[in-house]
Amino acid sequence: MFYREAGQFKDNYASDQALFPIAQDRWFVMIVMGIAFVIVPFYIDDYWTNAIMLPFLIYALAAIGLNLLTGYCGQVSLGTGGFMAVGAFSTFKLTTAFPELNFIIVVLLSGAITASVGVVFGIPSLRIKGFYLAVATLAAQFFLVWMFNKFGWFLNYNPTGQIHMPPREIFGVLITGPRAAPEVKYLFVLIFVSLCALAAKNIVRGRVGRSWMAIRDMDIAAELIGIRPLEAKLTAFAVSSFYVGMAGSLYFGIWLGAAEPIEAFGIEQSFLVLFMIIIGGLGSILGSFLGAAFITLMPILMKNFMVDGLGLAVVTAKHIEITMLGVLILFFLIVEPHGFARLWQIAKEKLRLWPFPH
Amino acid sequence: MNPELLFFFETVIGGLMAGVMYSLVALGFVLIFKASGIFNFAQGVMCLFAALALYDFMAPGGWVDRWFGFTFPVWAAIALTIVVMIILAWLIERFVLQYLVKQEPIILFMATIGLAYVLEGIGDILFGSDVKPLDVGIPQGASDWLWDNFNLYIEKLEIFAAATAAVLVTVLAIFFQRTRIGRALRAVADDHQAALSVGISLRTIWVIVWSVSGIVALVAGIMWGSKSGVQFSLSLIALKALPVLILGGFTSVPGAIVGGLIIGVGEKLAEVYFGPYVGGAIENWFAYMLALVFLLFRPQGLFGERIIERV
Amino acid sequence: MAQDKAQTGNGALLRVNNIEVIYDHVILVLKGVSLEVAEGGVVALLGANGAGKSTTLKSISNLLGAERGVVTKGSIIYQNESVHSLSPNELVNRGVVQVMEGRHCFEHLTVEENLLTGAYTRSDGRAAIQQDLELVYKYFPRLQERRKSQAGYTSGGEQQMLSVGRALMARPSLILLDEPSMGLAPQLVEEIFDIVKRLNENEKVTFLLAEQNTNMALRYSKYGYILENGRVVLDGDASTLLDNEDVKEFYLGVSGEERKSFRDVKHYRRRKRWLA
Amino acid sequence: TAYELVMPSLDYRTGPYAPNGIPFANGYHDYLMMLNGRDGGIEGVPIKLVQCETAYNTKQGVECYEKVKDTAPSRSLIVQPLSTGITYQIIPKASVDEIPVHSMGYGRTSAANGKVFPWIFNFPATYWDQAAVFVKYIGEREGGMENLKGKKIALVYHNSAYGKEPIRTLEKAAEKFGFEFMPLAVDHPGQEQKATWLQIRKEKPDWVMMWGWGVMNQVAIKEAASIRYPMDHFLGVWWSGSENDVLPAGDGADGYLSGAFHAPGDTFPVHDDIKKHVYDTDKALGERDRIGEVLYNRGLIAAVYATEAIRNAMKIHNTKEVTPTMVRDGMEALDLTEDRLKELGLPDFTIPVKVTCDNHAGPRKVAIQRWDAKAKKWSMITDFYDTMNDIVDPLIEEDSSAYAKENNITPRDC
Amino acid sequence: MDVQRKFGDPILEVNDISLSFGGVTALENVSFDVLEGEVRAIIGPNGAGKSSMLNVINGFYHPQQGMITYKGETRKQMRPHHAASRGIARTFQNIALFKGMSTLDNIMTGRNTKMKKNLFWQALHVGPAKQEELEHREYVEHVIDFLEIQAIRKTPVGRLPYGMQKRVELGRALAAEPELLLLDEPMAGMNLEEKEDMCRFVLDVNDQFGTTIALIEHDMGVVMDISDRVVVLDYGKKIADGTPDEVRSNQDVIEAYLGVVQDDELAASQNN
Ligand SMILES: Nc1ncnc2c1ncn2[C@@H]1O[C@H](COP(=O)(O)OP(=O)(O)OP(=O)(O)O)[C@@H](O)[C@H]1O
Ligand SMILES: Nc1ncnc2c1ncn2[C@@H]1O[C@H](COP(=O)(O)OP(=O)(O)OP(=O)(O)O)[C@@H](O)[C@H]1O
Ligand SMILES: [Mg+2]
Ligand SMILES: [Mg+2]
Repeated sequence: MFYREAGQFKDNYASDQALFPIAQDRWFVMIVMGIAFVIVPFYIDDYWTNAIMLPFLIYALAAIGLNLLTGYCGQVSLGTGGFMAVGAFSTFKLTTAFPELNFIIVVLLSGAITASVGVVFGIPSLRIKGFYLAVATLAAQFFLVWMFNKFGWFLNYNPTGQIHMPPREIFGVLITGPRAAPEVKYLFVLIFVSLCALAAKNIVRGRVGRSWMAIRDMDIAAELIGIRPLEAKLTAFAVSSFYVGMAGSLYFGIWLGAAEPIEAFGIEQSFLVLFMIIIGGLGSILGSFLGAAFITLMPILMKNFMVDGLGLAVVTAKHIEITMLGVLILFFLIVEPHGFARLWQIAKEKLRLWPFPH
Repeated sequence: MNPELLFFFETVIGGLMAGVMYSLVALGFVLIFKASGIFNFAQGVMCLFAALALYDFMAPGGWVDRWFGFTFPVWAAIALTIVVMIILAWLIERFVLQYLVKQEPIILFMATIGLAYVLEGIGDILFGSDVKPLDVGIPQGASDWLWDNFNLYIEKLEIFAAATAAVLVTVLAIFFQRTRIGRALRAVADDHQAALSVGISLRTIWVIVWSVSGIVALVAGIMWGSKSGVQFSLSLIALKALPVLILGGFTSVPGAIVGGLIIGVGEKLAEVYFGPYVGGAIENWFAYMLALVFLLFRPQGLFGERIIERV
Repeated sequence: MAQDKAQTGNGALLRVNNIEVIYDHVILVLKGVSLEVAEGGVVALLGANGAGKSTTLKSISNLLGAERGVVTKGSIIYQNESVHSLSPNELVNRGVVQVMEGRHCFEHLTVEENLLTGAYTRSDGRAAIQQDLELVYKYFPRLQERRKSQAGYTSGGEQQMLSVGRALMARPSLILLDEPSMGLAPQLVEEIFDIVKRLNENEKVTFLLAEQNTNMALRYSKYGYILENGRVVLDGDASTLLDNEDVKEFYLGVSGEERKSFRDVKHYRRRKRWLA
Repeated sequence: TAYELVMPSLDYRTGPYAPNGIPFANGYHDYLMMLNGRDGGIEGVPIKLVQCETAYNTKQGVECYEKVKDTAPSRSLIVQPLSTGITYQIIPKASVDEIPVHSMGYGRTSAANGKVFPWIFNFPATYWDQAAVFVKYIGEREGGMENLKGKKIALVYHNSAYGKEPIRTLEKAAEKFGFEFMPLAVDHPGQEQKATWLQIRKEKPDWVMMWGWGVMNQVAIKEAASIRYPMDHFLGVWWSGSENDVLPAGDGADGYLSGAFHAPGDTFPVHDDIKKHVYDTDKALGERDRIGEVLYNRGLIAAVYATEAIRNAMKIHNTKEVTPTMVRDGMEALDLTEDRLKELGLPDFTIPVKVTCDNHAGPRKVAIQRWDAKAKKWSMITDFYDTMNDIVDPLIEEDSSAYAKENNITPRDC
Repeated sequence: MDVQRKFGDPILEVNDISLSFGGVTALENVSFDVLEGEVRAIIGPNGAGKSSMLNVINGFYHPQQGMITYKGETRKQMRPHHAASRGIARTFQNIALFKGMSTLDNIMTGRNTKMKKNLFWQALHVGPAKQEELEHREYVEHVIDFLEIQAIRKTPVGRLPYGMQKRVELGRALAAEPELLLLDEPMAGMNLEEKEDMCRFVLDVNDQFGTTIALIEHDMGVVMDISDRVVVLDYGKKIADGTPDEVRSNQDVIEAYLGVVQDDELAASQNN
């Protein structure tokens, strides 16, 4: 009823292949973007930026990256933390070595460097599959983090093994460091993430995306109909790592400002991003956002609700929060194993039929 | 003995022993994977949970003590913990697995992560997060006999763990390969729906394997708990078991042991002989790299079932 | 429709009353299907692709849950008892076994282990099981040759034999056969239906079979239902159906007198449908 | 409504390091609650303790910091990040937000330089001081610094920023005194240290130092006992010297040494006040029999420093409604004399502390305590040692000026 | 057969192929050829090695012995994607569609080898990449029209009934504009009506595009009607090769495969 497609005719393939072929979707997205770009910046403060919006957006970017690899190409990776570290350390080395370099270029270059590292660690995927591959990618995770932690060069010989983001401007506006205005950081990340999401969407609906999905769904058949597994898997690793690397770059450069390899890019990070895409929906860009929102916001909301709202002791609240997070994950998996994105889709289908059940 | 050679031996034996300790954890993974195709991420937390429960039954100040004013002797506490693990398995089946029949492996994997959170939270709420020194009477410290006679340093606890692991593996391997239930377990791992269609009750099977792996988790929890006290970090040993798991093969009980031995020896030798040149602390990634190298030659692990590729 | 034409009095072993099935919350697939299977009967379930045959069988054996399908309406009565809420294994224990479409074998188990797994619910001793194993091997000698191979590596037809053989190992009283002849060589198709006939006559096993090979199916069964678009559109004794003009034209390919060559079909036939 | 003094506490009562985080947080909490109960707060102004759980995780720490920093009515007067990682994170932000941070005995060592880090405090001592004191102590035990020559000293460290802190100092000291320095990293969480201790067994270092945290401490002490390493040659940093660390090793841990800048035990008058005003009134979060544990007392002394700074601020600015900026002034004017400690119910609990504008690390003195496994008790066995200024000071200077340069900070005049 | 059909030179020759897995011999010294433009059937009992033969032809299995000549090029084995890019497409016995994708996307993958625009352009999705995408979409729509599956264009294939999936699979193979099309039991699990449709598609592809077809099928009616020549395998060996009529009357074939000729359909088609 509300969500009616009837009457929306498409008279050429181009419009059928548009990003949001249905008008309601288009409107919805435009409204969301409008709010995000125009309204939010006026209201956002330090807390909302640093505790909520930046982590959400940056994790969403990482989740898109991992989703390209895992959700679209079917290669489960637990090396996300390590690849984010590559992005972060590239950013650190690049900005300190070339202070004049535009930060946008720094982020892109960090992505590119991560992509090349990703390709190297993607090579085993040609032979190793499924959970074997997942566990094997932990080799990348542990090795990369160890390497950054170990060799002074990566840390500019800082004796304590921490890296710091020096303050940088783009077009005369301070963008990194503690003095950068929250709305500036937010908008910068928002623009970046939106463009990346759009590019990701474009990739997955084109030839490359289809060959990834083919590999995911049945790699042998894909090979037999002429998709080169080598090419498909390695591009997936490259593109995915590119995204994850950029996320790592923003994560360090804009959000945290300082990072220690083992703590900031540990294996928890890898798992966190993996949760996001599974809960959000494998093989869905929208799902990456929903998953990131759930995993980053849910604990905070629960905590604030329990501590500020119910007045529970902090520690009790934390224990309940952990338990509840687990329960919610299980609950949503049982309700819809294919994540929020699928839930959203079902909701749309129901809306389309409403008020009839079928 | 030549001190260099002695050191080499010690490292190798130390590695073997450490490997056995990893194997104990890996074994729990293998059981569940083999029997249901689920990569049970909660295994580490299950070890912790079992050890916490065990401690609570035995130690002064626990729930039992507070409510009833007495504590159980070790054997009774172990028996009771086994009962707890079986109940836990039942609950897991009842509230989670039942609804996830025929889902993709990664979804099931995610579910076990959710489970890990729940267990962690509940464990914290129930038992608190202090370090709890666990003593079930397993001998501790270096073996004096070996020390005095051969100048060899081997932990008694680890010798004990190795013996336990050997027994466990033998029993489990026979169980899987030879019994009717064992066959059914493997069938379930292959195809949930087809298993249902021949009358295998997934629910019973799942309760059985999760119970068994709960018991294995208890064994691992006892060993690791005796070694480093019962505390949250215990759940992180799962990460040490993963390379063992892929090297041995997800589906092989003996693989868990052999994998453990190889990883244990490999990482210790690397750390001791190669580590100093690159700054040390290479054990962790080295274990994974080692497993990775083996996998490149055998993508299903040393003893894993061949991955069937057909059209 | 089914009720008034009940085949053999009131001795219906299985009665499906007006069931509705929905997949994935939104896809309505069965829109009120009723059918009845008499004790000792052989009933054929016919219909085009996607008519809902497999879905019907799966709702009887309760295997729908695994595909996120649910029976939302109607009832399923087996031996005068509602089995709607029983788990699949309880059904197997009561003698209802389904052979699923598309050869669901246990890939990593050997052929013989697959067969033995079929006897999982039985408790009448090793000897009896061994005997049945021999019997299955007698029916399908090819399986005996390949008994030590992993099922995942056997050919399509071998897997098909295996899943039929596996069902037989359970010694069921009602077998739900979903496209048993698919992918089998002609003489084996014959063999399969022979087995159906023999088991039905000698061991009083009841069959409900979904088949595309209409001709065969109707020749070996006593009663038939034709499903279209999730509804039963026609049912009757096998012989009556065989004589029905529409059935002849659309399912048997005999228009007028004789069968046409596939090569001579020069246009896609606009099918006549009983129900849209 | 009445003015309240907002004092956040970023605790970690969950996660792998909870066993250490809990007693510290309890000590901090209990002292403040005691003040509220006994004196109605500081100079009659009640304290509002804002707890936030970080699980020792940097990202959650950032969220916590942002959440608590503007708590009404006074804003956060002083933040205890309670983790080296979180401290590093907060240093630049707090400097912009103008909120004093006290990373007591952890965090960034070069924050000792108040000229570059006006908002960050790390008194009474830094890791580099601790390392220097260890070297001094060893020298003393060896019968003179000159005897260090040719000795072999190992460092078993947590492979993180925290664990790596002492390396530079020890390297410098090794250069100066001619001992052989042997760093051995242990990865988080540190349950398996076989390789490390086999190496120690083989290399037989004369002394072993440890910068560990969490389960790593317990395992290391057990392993050391197993390889029969003499416990009185095994020295842990002050974060490796709590009851939690030694108890699991049982008798094997007897004689183990660790650094400390305050006394253990619950025998001080302040503890009685706490029992009376907090435990008897059911305001406590912990258990009564754990009062006086090493980490509990550490939390307590942190609270003492913070509240004294606030009291100072009130005095200096002559107002009860202090702001973070005023508290910073109070910190920089902190002078906790022996007499004052006695007044506070902490006689001989620790050494006097004097903080100044350019010295944010205070006295920089460390004592050594020893574990008695029979009595299950820690006891101080030495006086407080001075740091080695000739080694540590240049390092602080170097590191802080590098930071200043990187972040375009002009050091202020003091 | 009313019209005399004309065939070109052999597009494919397999020579003396032997293939075994451990102890199991799947193929033993099999040789035959496929002429350009013909419909070539491969039949034989279950487990005879038919599917294995197709797997050898498009490079999934590597025979221990023997040579394959395709379009004049002789090699011991093919690489699967090489085979695909040289114009060999196929369908599979156990449907091998990409379950998570829609019908349209599945068929679009068939055109993968023909699409060239690089990742960068695709990420932007403007200009050449979009152009290319639309061109191929148009071709795919032809295929969809041809197979009459317009209605399920956007449905995920996992939800489709068996018969439809087979059709989509054929569509995917056709989208590659193959010169040689290998079909593994395309009509299994279909009812008569659908088989007729499928035969029609096969013959039309053969007529309209001149695509050479090699097909495995157990339905003798279909095989006898639409194929030009038939190879019969049994236990990995070739036991007969010839026109349908020759094969049908071959005693070996009757014994090994057809059984006693009693099948109605067969009888019926003989009457024809
Ligand atoms: N898991 C599922 N999810 C969604 N829809 C499904 C699912 N399984 C089947 N369907 C739909 O249900 C309808 C009936 O399918 P069913 O498999 O019962 O048909 P069938 O008669 O057995 O066909 P066939 O002869 O091809 O096997 C089809 O339209 C199909 O698209
Ligand atoms: N990868 C493999 N590993 C082991 N054995 C195999 C493999 N592939 C095929 N086989 C065996 O080779 C023989 C031929 O198999 P193939 O699939 O070619 O038979 P087919 O003629 O297609 O039979 P069907 O008509 O039943 O599909 C079978 O016995 C099969 O079990
Ligand atoms: Mg069907
Ligand atoms: Mg075949």
